[in-house]
Amino acid sequence: MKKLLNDPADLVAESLRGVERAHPELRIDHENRILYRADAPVSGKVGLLSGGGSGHEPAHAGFIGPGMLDAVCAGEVFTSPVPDQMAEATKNIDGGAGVLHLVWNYTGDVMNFDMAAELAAAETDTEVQAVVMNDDVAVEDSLFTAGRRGTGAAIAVEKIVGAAADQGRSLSELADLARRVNDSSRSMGMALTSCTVPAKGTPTFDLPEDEIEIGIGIHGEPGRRRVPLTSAHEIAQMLVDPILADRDFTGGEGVFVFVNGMGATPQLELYLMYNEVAALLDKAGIVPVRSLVGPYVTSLDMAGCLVSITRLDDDMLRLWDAPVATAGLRWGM
Amino acid sequence: MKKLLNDPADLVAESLRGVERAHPELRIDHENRILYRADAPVSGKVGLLSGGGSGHEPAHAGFIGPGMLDAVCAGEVFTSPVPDQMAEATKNIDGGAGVLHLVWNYTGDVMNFDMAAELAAAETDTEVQAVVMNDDVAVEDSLFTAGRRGTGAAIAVEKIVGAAADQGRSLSELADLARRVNDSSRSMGMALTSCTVPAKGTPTFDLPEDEIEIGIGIHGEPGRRRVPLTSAHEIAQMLVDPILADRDFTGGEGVFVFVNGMGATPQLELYLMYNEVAALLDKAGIVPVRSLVGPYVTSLDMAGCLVSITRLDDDMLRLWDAPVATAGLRWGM
Amino acid sequence: MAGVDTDALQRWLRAFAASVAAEKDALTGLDAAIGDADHGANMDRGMAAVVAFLDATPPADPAALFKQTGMTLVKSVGGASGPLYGTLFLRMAPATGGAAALEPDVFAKALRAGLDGVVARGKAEPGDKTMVDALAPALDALDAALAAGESLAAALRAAADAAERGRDETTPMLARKGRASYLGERSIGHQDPGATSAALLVAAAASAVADQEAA
Amino acid sequence: MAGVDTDALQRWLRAFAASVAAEKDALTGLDAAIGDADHGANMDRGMAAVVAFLDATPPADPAALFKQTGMTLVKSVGGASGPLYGTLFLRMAPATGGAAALEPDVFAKALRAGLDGVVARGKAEPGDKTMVDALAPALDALDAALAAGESLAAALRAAADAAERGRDETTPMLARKGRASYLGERSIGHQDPGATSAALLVAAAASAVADQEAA
Ligand SMILES: Nc1ncnc2c1ncn2[C@@H]1O[C@H](COP(=O)(O)OP(=O)(O)O)[C@@H](O)[C@H]1O
Ligand SMILES: Nc1ncnc2c1ncn2[C@@H]1O[C@H](COP(=O)(O)OP(=O)(O)O)[C@@H](O)[C@H]1O
Ligand SMILES: [Mg+2]
Ligand SMILES: [Mg+2]
Ligand SMILES: [Mg+2]
Ligand SMILES: [Mg+2]
Repeated sequence: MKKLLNDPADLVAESLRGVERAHPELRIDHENRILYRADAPVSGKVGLLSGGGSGHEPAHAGFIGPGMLDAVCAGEVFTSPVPDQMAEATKNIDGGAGVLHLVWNYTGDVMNFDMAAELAAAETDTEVQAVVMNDDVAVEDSLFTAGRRGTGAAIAVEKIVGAAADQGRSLSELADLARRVNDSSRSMGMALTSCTVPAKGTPTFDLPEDEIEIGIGIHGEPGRRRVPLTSAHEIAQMLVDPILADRDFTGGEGVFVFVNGMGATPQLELYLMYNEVAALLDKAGIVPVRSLVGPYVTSLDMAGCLVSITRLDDDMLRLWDAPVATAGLRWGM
Repeated sequence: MKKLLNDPADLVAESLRGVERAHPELRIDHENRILYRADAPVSGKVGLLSGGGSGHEPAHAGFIGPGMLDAVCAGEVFTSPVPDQMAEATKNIDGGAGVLHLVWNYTGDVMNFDMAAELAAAETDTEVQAVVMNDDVAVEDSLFTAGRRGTGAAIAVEKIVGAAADQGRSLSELADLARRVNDSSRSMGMALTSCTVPAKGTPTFDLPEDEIEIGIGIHGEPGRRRVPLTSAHEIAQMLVDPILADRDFTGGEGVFVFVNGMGATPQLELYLMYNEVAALLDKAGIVPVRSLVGPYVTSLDMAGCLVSITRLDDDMLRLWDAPVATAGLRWGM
Repeated sequence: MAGVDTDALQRWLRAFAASVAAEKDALTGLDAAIGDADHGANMDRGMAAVVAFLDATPPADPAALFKQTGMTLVKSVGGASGPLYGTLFLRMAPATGGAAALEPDVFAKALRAGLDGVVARGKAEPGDKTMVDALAPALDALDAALAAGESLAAALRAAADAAERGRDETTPMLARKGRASYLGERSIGHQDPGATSAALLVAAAASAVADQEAA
Repeated sequence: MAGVDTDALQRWLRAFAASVAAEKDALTGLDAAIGDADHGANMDRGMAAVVAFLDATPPADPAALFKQTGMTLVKSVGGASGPLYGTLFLRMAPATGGAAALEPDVFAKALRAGLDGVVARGKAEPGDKTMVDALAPALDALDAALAAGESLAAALRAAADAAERGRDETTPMLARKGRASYLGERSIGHQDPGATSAALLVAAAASAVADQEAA
């Protein structure tokens, strides 16, 4: 394992120290591993909380700030944070209008956020609602499983709902909006290589030089199937086809297209993938109006990409364009 | 070689198509491989041109836009673009106040930009000045070599000079400022792994699991020396010590600290490195006031990092904070 | 015997912590095949925290021990296993009725309450390829052996055997819960990590109670 | 013989293009060791472009051929080798004096003008571990052989041998110019890629002129 670290057991803690030094606009509770925007709670605004395992940077801490999240809880690498963290964060970002939990759909995350909501309800009178994000079409038989994973859609959900929260919308309006953005989003990912979890020290799975995994998640898990390494053109089809088969993306104000790097794939390749993806959307009569190309939801040092598409209505489009100031996404301020 | 591409020979061209689709705020001359901000030339403003080989994304195209560059020329992977591209771009970004070439110090880039300036002088009456950026302290005997490489300093130079150009400063004022920012910057990089140039298809160099390269550049070349893999703590020292030995960074308004990912190193590790680097600066009485942590000047799929430090005076600090709107750096607009 | 007292329960948890530490890499390896390669690290972090609180503030009675163990696991593990193992112990606490030493049937009922908590929290059914596939047959075997008049030690031994069989039977299963379910058919042929740690938990109970009886 | 005519020069360039294509991976491999692994791709891209223009618009005379070759290399290669090889040919053009066929001494002078251009552009001195270390001894050998009354074919053969020796002598050198100089001591022990392609250039000239004389 070749990584920039000291003791793997200290990786998350030391990385959070670096985040703190680099981002004075954040406040970090190291003991509880909670990152807040420095001015939280924002009075009168619904507090937005997300979080999850570490190893997905810039998700989740990179999306804290005006126009996006109020706080995130950081877990160990690929391990959901715990209810105490979430309950504590919930208490501290309640500006009087309640708190919305934006939960990535993984068994651990969902259960821990559930317990956090129970704790918060028992300990405070903060009103809490939760929306689970589950956009990954790779999980086909979602009714008989843990359900679709939350992957790329979180960027659209967190950005759009963040902007709406800034406008002063109510907790239930925001929960509703979050559900609608999530419902409008579908994603599918692939891996060229496995990643290496530092505590394990070797790659999670072996993938020969001439094979790739299709239908992966963001935790280094193997995908739905293994296929021979092929061209970007064909890979784009393997990702876009199941997305388009699962939902109608025509109409509205067009779509937000997100080509996400898994961590070790260069931007040069991601833009080439974007070209392939956008060409397929063109052919299907779907109109990309906003895009994001880069490593935003990563899986440590995995090479590969994830394509995520969100159909935008005019409200969502306006909210996407609204100012945001986070380490990972920033414009308008 | 596992990469997202079709024919390696088409990688750069297809990636530029993706950039075009994703960034309507840019205008791309595919034949000449020149990327312009869509509203170039900006009348009355000095035009800023940079560029270099591909494979460093988001450098260089990610730094085009208001508050930064007006155009960049893209070469093949790790190969300087050619004078015709640069001369053509120079002509098209001259808003009447001349054009500044910001040249990364590599033999090829310098010679090609020189020839471009000769061409531009012969063909137009555009006033052209060039500043060569050479911040890499790994090259010790710079007087008897091709000189220090241009690496991380370019971000500070291009951002700061870009903001000054927006203020309407003159060509020679900007050239002078560029030289001062470059003189105030020092960098040092390291590699955990080699990268793979697509046209070659295999790693540029072999690096055993237990060794790293110290003093690398941004073209996948081996470094000054090979040492055993060690902790982030010790690696930070190997990068920061030669930087601090080469220049005084105390005083002024403090420093801009840039921990750059080489392409395949996760943000989680880069923030941990930032923590180590900032701790060393603290100890040396140097005050980080601005920072950047992430993959900004990459070397394809190389794992590793580059530390770059710029001492800021009050003019530079104000210009760094000024609004910028590019794909790679954005704030205030 | 005088029932399972706090000391025996401590020995149980310490034995479980020791076997998790010993099997940490193996558990993570199983999780790498069909999950995200952290189950060993997760359980080890949690059980190390449990041992730490046992050392620092030995609990007064079984209920306190279960509650504190559950809270510690919930607080320190995260992921899927944290809330599930945490809930298991949290639900055992009230089932002790405040006794200082648990009679075999009380211990068995407490475990059953714990399992019910796991099922309520995780919604897994037998056959879904989870820790439930080790725990459920173990508790069935425990109840059956006690009903047949066996000693608690013998009954726990039967439970441990059943847990190991249940664990082994997860291998051919198609996962329908947790991360492994994302793999669909590809989850078949791999032993479930959570069922594996659960079998260690039951084995640790058997050995702790056997020690108590021998003492 | 009647001097080196445009046809012979075309054969030279085509022969060089062919050997660059054949040695592309080897040149890139040498550049991987002490550079950035692109010299083969660079030279191949450039010489393919030269062959393309030769096919499309055969130049009228040696000066046009040199100028067009130089411009094509400058336009299509990039990196360090593009401006350097480009300048080499661009500087040869005026040195032909507009002749339709170059007498041996004129050809030699043109090459010398080209080398001077390379040195003016790149500031490399002999011993810096660059293409100059193949080109300079080659042109010295060419001049000496012509001065000794040898035929152009024989003189170019001597030049090609000298270029190969010069190329080989780059191996123990410490690089002081170009990308390899960044490596410091570590550049020692590797053959310079540019000197290697330059030796191919001179060898191609020798074979093209030998063909012309044989014809
Ligand atoms: N819904 C569930 N009900 C019961 N057990 C579950 C459930 N989901 C997962 N598990 C158990 O948790 C184990 C994985 O735990 P762990 O790897 O620590 O958490 P995570 O899956 O969050 O990484 C699985 O092997 C399985 O036995
Ligand atoms: N200043 C120079 N003068 C002469 N030749 C040089 C100089 N710098 C580099 N070269 C030659 O160029 C070769 C490298 O060419 P190439 O790999 O195509 O360009 P780059 O170094 O830009 O990648 C070197 O092997 C060397 O022979
Ligand atoms: Mg996990
Ligand atoms: Mg090059
Ligand atoms: Mg796991
Ligand atoms: Mg090269």
